[in-house]
Amino acid sequence: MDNFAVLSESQMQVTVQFYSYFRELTGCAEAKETLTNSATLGVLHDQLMARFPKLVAMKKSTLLAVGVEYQSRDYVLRDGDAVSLFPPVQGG
Amino acid sequence: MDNFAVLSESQMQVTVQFYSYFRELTGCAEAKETLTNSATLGVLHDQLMARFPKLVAMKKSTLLAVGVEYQSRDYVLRDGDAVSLFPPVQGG
Amino acid sequence: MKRQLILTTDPINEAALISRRQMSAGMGAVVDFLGVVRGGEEGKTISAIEYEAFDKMVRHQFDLLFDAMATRWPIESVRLVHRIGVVKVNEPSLWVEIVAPHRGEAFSACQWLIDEMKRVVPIWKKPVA
Amino acid sequence: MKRQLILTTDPINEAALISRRQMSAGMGAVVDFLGVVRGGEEGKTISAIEYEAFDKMVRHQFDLLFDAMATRWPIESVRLVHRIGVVKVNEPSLWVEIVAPHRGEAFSACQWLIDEMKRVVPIWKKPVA
Repeated sequence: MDNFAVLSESQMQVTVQFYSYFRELTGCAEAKETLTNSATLGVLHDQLMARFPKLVAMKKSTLLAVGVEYQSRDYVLRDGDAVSLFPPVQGG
Repeated sequence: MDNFAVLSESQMQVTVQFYSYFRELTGCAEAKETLTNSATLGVLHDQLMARFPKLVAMKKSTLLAVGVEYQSRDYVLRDGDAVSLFPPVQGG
Repeated sequence: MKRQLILTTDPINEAALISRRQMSAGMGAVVDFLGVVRGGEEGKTISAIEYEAFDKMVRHQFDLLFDAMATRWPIESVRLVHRIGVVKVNEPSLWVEIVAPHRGEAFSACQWLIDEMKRVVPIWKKPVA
Repeated sequence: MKRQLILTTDPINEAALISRRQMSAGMGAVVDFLGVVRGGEEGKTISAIEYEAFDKMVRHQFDLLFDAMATRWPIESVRLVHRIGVVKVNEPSLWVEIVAPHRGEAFSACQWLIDEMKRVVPIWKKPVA
């Protein structure tokens, strides 16, 4: 249970991956966040911006994914979800 | 002066090349036409359609060139001009 | 529709890719696009671009794009190679090929795929001075 | 703008053409188009297409098109090979390459050139049964 907080029954935990320069904004590649059960991706995003204030300036252009799918801020998270936050993509 | 008719002072002669299936319509690759001085390309085209009636059906889609430039039916011909008549192009 | 996606840290070998092209007798058009790292990005001189990819999501998002292409155009095959890691100036970072019956759909599909890739496929660039 | 036009009765050697590509550090996009003779034209099975060209006018009309491209897009180079004579099914009859700073202009110029070619360049096709 390394890195995992003790959760109450009403809580869940998700992992968050940061990509590109979001890693520099947060100072880390991955974070674990504890949320109330059925919290939305938007709630998680707000919580991450509170914890990593440099993410706030990027709020509008932040892309949110759960697993390998893009999701909106309305998306209801589940315990163990793998969330990713990243800036606009720019391959090619 | 093989192939050349004896011209009066008010006449000129042009060569006409046919391309693609226009050669099949006319039965020849090249023709020489005698015209009144300053006759237009349109007059030449009419004269050719009279001589080679199978060209009439293609009238609207016939492309006309003098030398290596497209010209309209208004174009005023000069003695010795090299005229080309052909169907719509279709390279590629 | 045949599809091939390669994410690689190796240089893109255009000649080898072309030599492996397969197309059937009904196909009349091949469009190949090569994206090359430019010496200057936004007025600054750079020596390379470093590409980072969220690999698993890249593969899934390309699959979704390929699915959409298959429903939209009568394409026989799409092949796409994206280089990841450091790519020096003048070297290609992207190669895309569309094989289709006619040129209209080949050009449309190729441009659409690149546009959509730049919108949804999680790959990022970092200039290297 | 560098320009190269080849009219040839020999097969188009795509690999050789690509190996001779030259591009400078400011160029980010290469679009290659290959037009291939299809097995069926308008519902009929054919074995080849015979291409006829009014050679001197073809060269002049391509020059005019290349001039127009140079004024319209920041293209570094255009190369075009058109095969003349009998071209068998599955063999390429046309190869076009545009090298430009960005993909938008490379795609636009390539499509424009092919569209205009089919409008003004005096080359004709005859199916061979």
